[in-house]
Order: sequence, then structure tokens, then C-alpha cells
Amino acid sequence: MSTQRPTAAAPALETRLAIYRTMAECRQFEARAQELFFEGLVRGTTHLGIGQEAVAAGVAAAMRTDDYTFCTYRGHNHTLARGVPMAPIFAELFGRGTGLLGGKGGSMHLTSVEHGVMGSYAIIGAHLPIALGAAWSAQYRKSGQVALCFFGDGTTNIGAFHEALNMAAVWKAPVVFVCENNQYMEYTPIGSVTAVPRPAADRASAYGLEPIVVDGNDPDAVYAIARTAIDRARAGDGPSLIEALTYRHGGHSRADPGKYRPDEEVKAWLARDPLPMYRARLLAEGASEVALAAIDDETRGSVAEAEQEARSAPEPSLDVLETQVWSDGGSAWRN
Amino acid sequence: MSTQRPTAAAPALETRLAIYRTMAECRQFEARAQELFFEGLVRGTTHLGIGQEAVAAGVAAAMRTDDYTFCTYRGHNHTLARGVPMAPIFAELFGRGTGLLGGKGGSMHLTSVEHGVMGSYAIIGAHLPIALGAAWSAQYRKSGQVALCFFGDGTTNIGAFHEALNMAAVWKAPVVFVCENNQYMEYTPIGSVTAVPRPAADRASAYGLEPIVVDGNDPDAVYAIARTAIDRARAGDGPSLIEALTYRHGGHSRADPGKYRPDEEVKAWLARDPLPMYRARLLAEGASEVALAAIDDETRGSVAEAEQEARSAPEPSLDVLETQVWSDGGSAWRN
Amino acid sequence: MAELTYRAAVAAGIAQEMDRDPSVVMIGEDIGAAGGVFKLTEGLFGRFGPERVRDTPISEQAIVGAAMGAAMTGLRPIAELMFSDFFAVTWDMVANQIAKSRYMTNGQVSIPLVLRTANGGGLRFGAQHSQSIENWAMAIPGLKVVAPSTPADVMGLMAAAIRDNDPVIFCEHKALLAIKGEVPTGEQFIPLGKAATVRPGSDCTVVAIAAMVPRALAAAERLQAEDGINAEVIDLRTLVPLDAQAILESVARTSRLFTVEENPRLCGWGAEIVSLVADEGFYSLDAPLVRITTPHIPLPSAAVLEDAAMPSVDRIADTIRRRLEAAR
Amino acid sequence: MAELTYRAAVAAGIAQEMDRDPSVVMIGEDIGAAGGVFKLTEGLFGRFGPERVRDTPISEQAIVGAAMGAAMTGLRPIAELMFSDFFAVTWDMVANQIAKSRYMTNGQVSIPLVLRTANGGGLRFGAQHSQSIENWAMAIPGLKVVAPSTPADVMGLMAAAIRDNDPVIFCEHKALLAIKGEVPTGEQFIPLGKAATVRPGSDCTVVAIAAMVPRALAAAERLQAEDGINAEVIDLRTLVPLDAQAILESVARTSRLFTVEENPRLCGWGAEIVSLVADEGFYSLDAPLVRITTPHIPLPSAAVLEDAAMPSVDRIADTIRRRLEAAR
Ligand SMILES: Cc1ncc(C[n+]2csc(CCOP(=O)(O)OP(=O)(O)O)c2C)c(N)n1
Ligand SMILES: Cc1ncc(C[n+]2csc(CCOP(=O)(O)OP(=O)(O)O)c2C)c(N)n1
Ligand SMILES: [Mg+2]
Ligand SMILES: [Mg+2]
Repeated sequence: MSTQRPTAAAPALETRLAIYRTMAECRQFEARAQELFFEGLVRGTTHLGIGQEAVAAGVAAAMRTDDYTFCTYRGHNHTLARGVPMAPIFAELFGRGTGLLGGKGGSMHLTSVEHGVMGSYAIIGAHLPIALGAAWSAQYRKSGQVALCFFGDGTTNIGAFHEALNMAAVWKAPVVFVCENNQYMEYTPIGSVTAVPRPAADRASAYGLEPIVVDGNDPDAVYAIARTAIDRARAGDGPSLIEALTYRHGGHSRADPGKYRPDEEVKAWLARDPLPMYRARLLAEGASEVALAAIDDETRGSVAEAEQEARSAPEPSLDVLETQVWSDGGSAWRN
Repeated sequence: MSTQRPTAAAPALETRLAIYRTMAECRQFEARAQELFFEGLVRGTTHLGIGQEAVAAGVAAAMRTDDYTFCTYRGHNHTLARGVPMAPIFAELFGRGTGLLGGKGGSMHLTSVEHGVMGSYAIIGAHLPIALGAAWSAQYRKSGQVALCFFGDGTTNIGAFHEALNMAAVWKAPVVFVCENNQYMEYTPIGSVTAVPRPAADRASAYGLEPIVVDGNDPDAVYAIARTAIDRARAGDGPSLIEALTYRHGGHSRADPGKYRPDEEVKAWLARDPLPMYRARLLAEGASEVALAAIDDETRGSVAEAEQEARSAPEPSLDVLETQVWSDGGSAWRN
Repeated sequence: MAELTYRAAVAAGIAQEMDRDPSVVMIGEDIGAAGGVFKLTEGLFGRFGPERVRDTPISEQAIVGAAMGAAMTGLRPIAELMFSDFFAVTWDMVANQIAKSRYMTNGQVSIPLVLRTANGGGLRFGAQHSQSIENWAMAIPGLKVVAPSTPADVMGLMAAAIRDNDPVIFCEHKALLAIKGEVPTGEQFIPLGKAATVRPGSDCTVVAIAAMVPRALAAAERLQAEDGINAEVIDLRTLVPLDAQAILESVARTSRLFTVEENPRLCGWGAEIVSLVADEGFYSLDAPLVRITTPHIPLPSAAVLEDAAMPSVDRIADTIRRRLEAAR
Repeated sequence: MAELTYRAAVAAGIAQEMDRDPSVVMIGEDIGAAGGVFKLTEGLFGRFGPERVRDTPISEQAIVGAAMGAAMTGLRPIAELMFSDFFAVTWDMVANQIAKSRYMTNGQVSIPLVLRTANGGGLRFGAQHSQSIENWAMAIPGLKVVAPSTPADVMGLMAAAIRDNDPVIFCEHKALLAIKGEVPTGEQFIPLGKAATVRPGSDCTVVAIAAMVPRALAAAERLQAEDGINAEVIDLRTLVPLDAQAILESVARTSRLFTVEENPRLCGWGAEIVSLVADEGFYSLDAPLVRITTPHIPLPSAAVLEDAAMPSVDRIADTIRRRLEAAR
């Protein structure tokens, strides 16, 4: 893999432990969510990012608290990484009234404005222009905020990608586009539908940008690359396009077993599972087993607790059905 | 201008005279259309390609008679270049019943399927995927046809451009995309809204294609480049993206005087007017003044005759108003 | 007769036509070896090969645009839009190019294509994956619109849509994919533009399509059993062409009209039917014309909310009962 | 009082709000130094500068998407779609993202933006540059829809649209740009959702918007003069929110309803109005409800054809006369 090796030193141990905690939270939350989908408690659909946690965690650690996150239907990791509590996320997946979106949005639309999570978008490509718009707003308001926009490899072939990248570059908007190249658009290998080998990086020059490829299973590398791009954006030097190479361990969504993928490919990527890899590296580079085990245990506790809280939450009241279409809280379209 | 100098020898004199004739026809037809717009005879809108004739003429000369042309609202040149007679085009601009489209389409939608002109498209970007579809059809039918798709510099920033280029490259479709970079999207200089200096060529690598820039005011150069690209497409080697540098002498449309352009820029390009340049070159390289003057005169005659024919044509009958929505010739949506 | 699921009827209908006509080809996302995310094209890739069943990138404008270009030049493409909500991404191709090009060129161009799509709610997928977009298409001159409710109709109408020389939007309802129904043996073909009176009745006319048909039928049975109300239920099957005569003829007998729509309230296809009857059938009416619709809101994802939003058997029956009583 | 053109009222309305609130910004193609292709933003670039009046590439998805992102994060953007037909290119942003995000996030996100556009026919621009798309927007929950017919309404409703905390589709009618009208002095503001009864009458109610308002008025004058028919003409001004009471109240008096629509026939806003009245106003009706529309065809470009397609003063007057007679 010819990825950019971050030249910067590894982040401070504290940061790395925070990253590890985020990754553990993402992994455990999603593993449980999948079980609950098969139990029928999670309704509709879910798209898990198991295997891709290092991207969400590494980038989030490089963000300022008032920066914006725009992500996709595969957005549990990015939402959790910004500190959104688990219970309302579970509740949303269960379709409960205490859900993060009151049960109106579901798994694909997680949003927590108070945490800077400006939405999870479920129609491919749409959020790239929207993230650019938030960046434009920050630029106009001189707030110093940066918008982070996550999307998949398959998304690089849709028109909105092209329009957003060009306009962001022309406007020097403070937005960082992060392509999580997990090698597949749903069931189709990305290479079979894309004219270039690196769906994002090989397009960067079309927008006057540097090609950036990073090992998306290495959170330190992701952190370093993200830091550079975010600093650059905040300094007024315009957007970046990062391609992070990674892999989803499971299927695309719901009950998809992901059988369209060659066994050896899956095996090779599982051997590069970011969670144990990072844990081992941290141990080797000064973290204590006690500290890491504590994170693992605390996370297990939080996930279990959040699940219980969500399980015991009520169904949404039918009173909310017709609220929040308009800013007056209602949905009246006539007198 | 760092354009590709065609290595091939200049085309045969016969071909060059045909190209010159096409250019003369385009120029004279459009010059008259503009006058008639100001007289109020041409209704709605027109978008003239005066100054850009060498692209349409050079490419058309390199096409097989059963190849497809897809062009834009600025499509008079491309339509004429395929041999569509002038009278029905004038009649269409005048909104007459004998118009090429029976008065239903107008200047922006010139189409003559029998001449391979599969349409002029007026919403930016739409025809790139459509041309790709015709190429896919030719590929599937093994007909050996190639689709030629003309569009402007401004069109390179819309999503459909990106989608069409990628899919064409992946499918190795026999389509040649020709960007006529006339330096402006309507009233806005293309450089001010585009992240790269060459709006088409600098994007070619994003689709695994070679960057190709050609002097769009030199019909021989255009012919040579087009020939190579068309042969390549016909041979099954996939699409090309050609950027032809050129300039429209007048405004964007209708009565636009084009005042947003610096005087020296206009002057410099007028000095490179493809018509007199090519005429001079042909004279220098073996054509006779008599032959060229005959072309000029014959063209004047054809334009005048076509105008008269169109002028004396009747308004469309109201009987056609509700025909040709469906393939049964009618428009019934109910019983 | 064979029993088929609605899902299997989609692939069977396509296969019948691909067998018949080599100019029928398919493109879409994950439709090939994977058989589609809803398994609606399963088996077609194996049977007809990658040249006729082609996977695409996520490029809805290119998919639909390419289908148009191919249709203009001798093929009969079928393009799949994975969810009907994604029509919005390629609406220019559909509403401005495909629908208008024949007219704009005075008939020079024919565009025989089918845009198939998984339409409708009920699966808790939320507002961007649950819409019913038949009315979007119906509002655009130049598009035919099909929305079948049974496996037999899926097969027969699919054949008609593919053989039609005009563009057809073919809405396959997600919530019906698993239902089963009898399909006659042999070649299937049901002409576009013929409604089916799926329950004859005399007290009121109930017009529905797709997933609202079984609900309207269940409501009618309940009204018969509980209230002695004898409702006629018409499954339009296609919105364009519209079997206006079937509706007018029925209302002439029943004097009362209800439409049952899944789309949000405003400017739905029900408004078109009501308006038609309020003009041409006015003098046979003896009560208000009533549309039963989803409220004018995006569809929520939580089960209880989604169920409350869409017209349910309860709501259909209650509305009809209440409105007939009020009009007495 | 000052006399303004409809065209000048657009820029004046925007300028009033940009003066008032620095969070109001504009983006669009050629809107800056060039002042827009219809000269609708003339003077704004000079007055408010390139940071507040920004030219964009031809990237409607990015334009509208960026407006949404900015609206979610503290600005009040106004985005121009040069022709309303181009809404189709960015319909996902409008119908799926902008309209639904507030609801899907249970109110976390506010999207105070205005999408301005040159709408409607009559300029011989052909099928792809002449559409009236108010009904496209009306069909989508979460969008407000404004379609003014006078310079004063343009200014007042522009102010209301910009100050509104929800997304507003603001349709500026191409065929009205040159008309002149009195605009009161001082700050303009007309609340959304209030229809104007532009001609009181007692024999029938005629509902119109935008360019159909002057035609309906002219038809009403002719009917009065030639037939003694006293038609009431209502200019809805906004379709969402809809002043349903104004319509119902009028029909309660006149017992007869005509709608005059520029869009193609099926699923237009007129169908919504007719359906509303056919339900809630049924018992005050004594004649069929009649929609006067463009036929269900794309708009042709030739002058005689375009004029024949769109509802003309002649056709409006003739239809009303004929239908009132038939109902006698
Ligand atoms: C416009 C649009 N087309 C198709 C889909 C269906 N779809 C959902 S996810 C997906 C694959 C996306 O692939 P990628 O961008 O690589 O993201 P990943 O799922 O791998 O994270 C597709 C095709 C969609 N949501 N939106
Ligand atoms: C989707 C869309 N957006 C905007 C327009 C309006 N428009 C017509 S021509 C044009 C400029 C096109 O520039 P370019 O592609 O360079 O072609 P040129 O006119 O220079 O030939 C624009 C913006 C349109 N027709 N379609
Ligand atoms: Mg992927
Ligand atoms: Mg140009």
C-alpha cells in the first residue's frame, strides 16, 4: 500500500488513549447494534463501520469542538466520535421516543447539532455540497470552524462529488473531504466501476489539490493527516481531499453477509483489524494494559447501560408525527 | 498556447475545401440569423458559434456518415456541419411549421436524426450521459458507430460531466467528448469558477484519459485530433476528451453584446478568426482563389435562398400542438 | 398457474422480454452478479450475461442518461433506480430530457425505455428511502407511470412497459415484494391503461394503487362485515395512461369517491383523480370527494410513527364509514 | 409610492433585506458583476460586494447544497436557479435534503433559505426553459412556495421569504419581468400565506397565480363587459402556506370554482385546490369544478404554438362562459 507516512511524531499518549477509547466505543456499540438488528430490536436498516473506526476516531481527535461533522448512513462511528451519548443513538435505532431524532430519522440520519454532528446523509453525494456550504458559512462568519465531510469510495463517481470539490477549491473553503475507501460500493468492487485505481486521490488534481492517501486502519496516521488538512483549512488555505484505505469487516447493510468478497481479501484485512493493532501498538509504545483494559471495560459498561436505557424507553408519542416540518414546530400548510 | 500539434499530414485538399465550405456555411448562416434576431424574425433565443466554426467543421469532416452528433443550444454549427439543410433550420428559428422540429423545439434543440444529429441539448451537461448511451448502444450492436459530444468549458463543472466521463471510461464506450473552451460560461470567465486552468484537459487523468488540448481555431488540427480519437473509439479503445481552445466573437445569447470581456482579449481572438485564417492557409497551400470564392458565393446564395424559403413558410398549424408526445403520434393520457 | 412472489415476478417479467428481444438490456447498481439489493434481478446476470445486465457506478444521471441515449439508438434499456427517492438525483434526465425529447424533436426521437424502481414506504427506512413518487412522474407530460399491486400484474405490465415505445416509470412497491400470487402460465402481457376492478361494490368507489390496494380491499371487507357498506375497489395499475372511464363509470353508479394515496397530501395523484371526477362526474356525485393520504410530512422511520403516517386499513375504513355517515 | 418593474422589485426586495441583515448572502451563476441573465440582481454586486453576492460555476447541486449547509450554520442564503427548469438538476437537494432535514432531525436543523428562480412560459424558450414548477415544489412537504404577480408583491413577499426560518421556493415569472406597478414607500413586508382578492365578484371564483393573474383579470373584465358575469379573482400569491380559507369563503359565496394554471394538466396546484374544495366546500357547489390548464404536453417554442398551449385570456373567458352556461 503506497500510503503517505505521516512525518509528524505520534500524538501525545493522552490523545492516543482518547482515540483508542473512541475506537473501542464505536466497535462495541456497533457489534451490539448488529446483534440487536438480528434480534429484531433495531428496525429498518443499519450500515456498520466495523473495521473503519480508525478513520472516524483519528479525524475526530484532530478536530476543534466547534468544527462540523457531515457523514453518511454509515455514520455511527463519526457520531460517537464527536461525543454523542450512546443511549439516544440506540433509542433512535430502536425507533423510540427518546431517540436522538425522536424516532423520526433512524439509523441513517443521526444528527446532533450540539456536538457539531450536522447530519448523516443517506443519498450518495448530497452532503459534500452541504458540508461545503457549512464551510462557506464559517468562512463568511470568520468563525475559524472547519467542516469535515466523510464519504465512501463509491461516492466519488457521483456528480455532486465533482461539483462540491470544484466549488470548494475555487472558494478556498475550509472543508476537509475524507473518502473512506473500503473497497466496495455496496456489493460491487470499486475498481470495476471506477476509471482510476484510487477513486479519490486520483481525482484530486482535477481540483488543483494534492493527492493524499493514508492507511485508514492506522489512527495515528489518520490523525496526523487530518491535523495537517484541518490546520490548512483553518488557516484559509482551502480544502483537502483525503483517501483513507480501509475495509468494512461485515456486509454493506442489514443482514448482508458480504459473500461477494474473496475469502483471502477478507482474511488479509481482518489481520489488519485497527482495534487490536492499535491496542498492541499503544502497549508497545508506553500505555499500560491496565489503562487499556479499563477503557475496554468501561466501554462495555456504557454500551450495556445505554442499551438498557434505550430498551426501556417508550415508543414515540403519536403527537410528534406532525411536528417539526416547519420552524414553528408544526406542519400546517394551510389555514 | 501549448496545444498538441497534429503530427499527421494535413488532410487532402478536397477534405480541406469541404471543411472550408462548412465553416463558411456556419459563419454566413449565423451572421444572418443574428441580423434576423434583431429584426424580430428569430424568436425566443439564439446562441451563436461565430468564431468557433473550426471545431464543428474539423470534427465533422473526420466522422463517418452514421456517427452520432450530440451538441448544445449553441448547435447551429454542428447541425450544419452534418449536412442538415439550412431552410428548415431557419424555419425552426422563425417558429414556422416547416421548421426542422415543426416549430416545437426552437433554436436550442436542433435535431436531425437522418443526418445523425441526435439533438441539441439546452440543460448543461445532460447530453454527455446521453451521448455515452448512444455509444454504449453502438458498442452493444457492434455497429462501429462513434458518438461525438460537444459542450462548453462551463459544462466541465457540472455533475453529469463527471458521471459520463467515468462511466464512458469504465465501459470503454466509443464516444469522443469535445470541450469547446471559448473561455466563458455565459458572462463569467471560466478561470474564475474552475479549480484548474484547463477545465477539460486537466480533468482527463481523473478518468484515466490522456489530456488533449488543440487549437480550436485551426480546423486541420481539429480534424487530425478528432480523426485519432474517433479511430481509437471505433477500434474499441474507449473514449477521449478533447479540449479545443476557441472564442465566440459575439455575446453569449440573444442581444448580449459581450461587454464583460476585455477589449484586447476580443481583439486578439478576432485576429485569429478561423475563417480568414483558414482561407489564407488554403490559398497558400494550393487552393485557388476561384474555388474559394465560389464556395463563398455559393454559400451566400444558399443562405439567402434558405432564408427566403423559411420566410415564406407558414406558421405551424395548431393541429400539431398536441401531437408527438407519444410514439403513437398523439398525447392522450387517458381514455 | 404458478405461485410467484411479487419480487420473483419482476425478474420473471424481465426475463420473458429479454428472451424475446435481444435489444432489451439492463443497467443499474449492483444488479448483476449480486442480483440487486432487493434481489429483484436475481438470476438475470447468470442467464443473460454481463453485456445485457450491466453493473454501473453510483451515477444515476449517467445511468438514466445512458439509457436514454441507448433507447434513442435502437435498444430497449431497462435502468434500475435502487430506491425511487433517487429519481430526484436524476430528475433532469427524466423530466427534462426523456419526457420532452420526442415532442421537442417533433417525433424524430423515440425513447423506449423502462425506469424500474423500488418505491414506497412501510420498511422503516425513513424519509429519503420510502417515498412514493408516482405523482412526481404523473406531473410530467411524456412519462407513462405503472404501479402494480400483484405478481401477475407485475409480470404482465412489465412486458407491456418493455414493449412500449415510450418511456415508462415502473414502480415496484417495497412493501409488496414478499407477497405471493397466482400468475397464469405462458407469456404474460397486460396492456397499459386498463384499471382492474378488484372488488365490485355499489356504495362508494375506492381508487388505489400498489400497496394501498390490499389495504383498500381489507378496509372494504371490514366495512362490508361491520357496516354493510359495499365498497367498489379499483386498482388503477397505471396512472398514465389513465383509465378515466373506469373511474367515471364506477362513480356514476356509486356517487361517491375515495382515493387512497401513500404519497404526501398535496398535488398527489389522488388530487388528479378527484379533480377529474369533480369536473366530468360532478352531476353523479352526492357527497364530498375524499382523499385519504399520508399527511403532508416526510415519512418518519420509527415503526409506530410510520404506521400512523401512511393510510392504514383502520384509517381507510374509518374515514369511509365516517364520511358516508356524515353525507347521509 | 414609486413605480417599479417586477424585475427591479426583485433586486429592491433583496437589497432591503441585505441592508437589514448581514447574514443574508447570495450565490448563483452570473449574478455578480453581470447582474444576472435576466438582470434580476443588478446593482447588488456593486452595493454588497463579492463576499455577499457570489458567482458560482455551473453546479446547481453545489449551489443549492451549499446554500443548505450555510443555512444550517447561521446564514440566510439566497440561491438563484437561472431557470426554474434547472430545479430538476438539483431536485435531490431540494426535495430530499432541504425539505426533509428539519423533520428527520426532529427540529435540530433550521434551513432558512430562499431559492429564487425565473419561472414560466411565454418567451418562446421551448420546453426546457419555460416550465412552471410551483406544483413540483408544492408536492414536497417542507417547502414553502411563493409565486407573486405584481412588483409590490415581489418586494413584500421577498422580505417575508428571506426572513422566514424555513426553505422558500420563490418563483419570479419571466413573462412579468417588464410589467410595472406601484410599490408603497418604506420597508415592504407581506406575510406568506395570505391570498389577495384582486377582483371581487359574485358569480364564480377564479383562482390564479403569477402570470395567470393578469390574464384571469382580463378575462373577468371581458366576461363582465360582454356577458354580465361577475367573476371574483383570487391571486393566491403563495401556494404553501395556502390561504385555503380565502378560497373556501369565496366559493361559499359564488358556488363555482375555476383554477387557471400554467403548468401541464396532471397533478398541478389547481388539482390540489379543486380537491380541497371538492371535499370541504362540496355542499356550497352547484356546478363542476373546472381547471383551465396548459394541456399535458411539453411547451412548444413557436409563438403560435406556445400561445395556444398556455391558458390565454380568450380561453379563460370562453371556458368560464361556456361552463357557467352549461351549468345553468
Ligand atoms: C444516489 C444514491 N444512489 C444509490 C444509493 C444506494 N447506496 C447506498 S450505500 C451505496 C454504496 C456506497 O458506497 P460507498 O460510497 O463506497 O460507501 P460505503 O457504503 O462503502 O461506506 C449505495 C449504492 C444511494 N443511497 N444514493
Ligand atoms: C443546468 C444548467 N445551468 C445553467 C444553464 C444556463 N446556461 C446556459 S448556457 C450557460 C453557459 C455555458 O457555458 P459553456 O459550457 O462554456 O458553453 P458556451 O455557452 O460557452 O458554449 C449557462 C450557465 C443551463 N442551461 N443549464
Ligand atoms: Mg465503499
Ligand atoms: Mg464557454
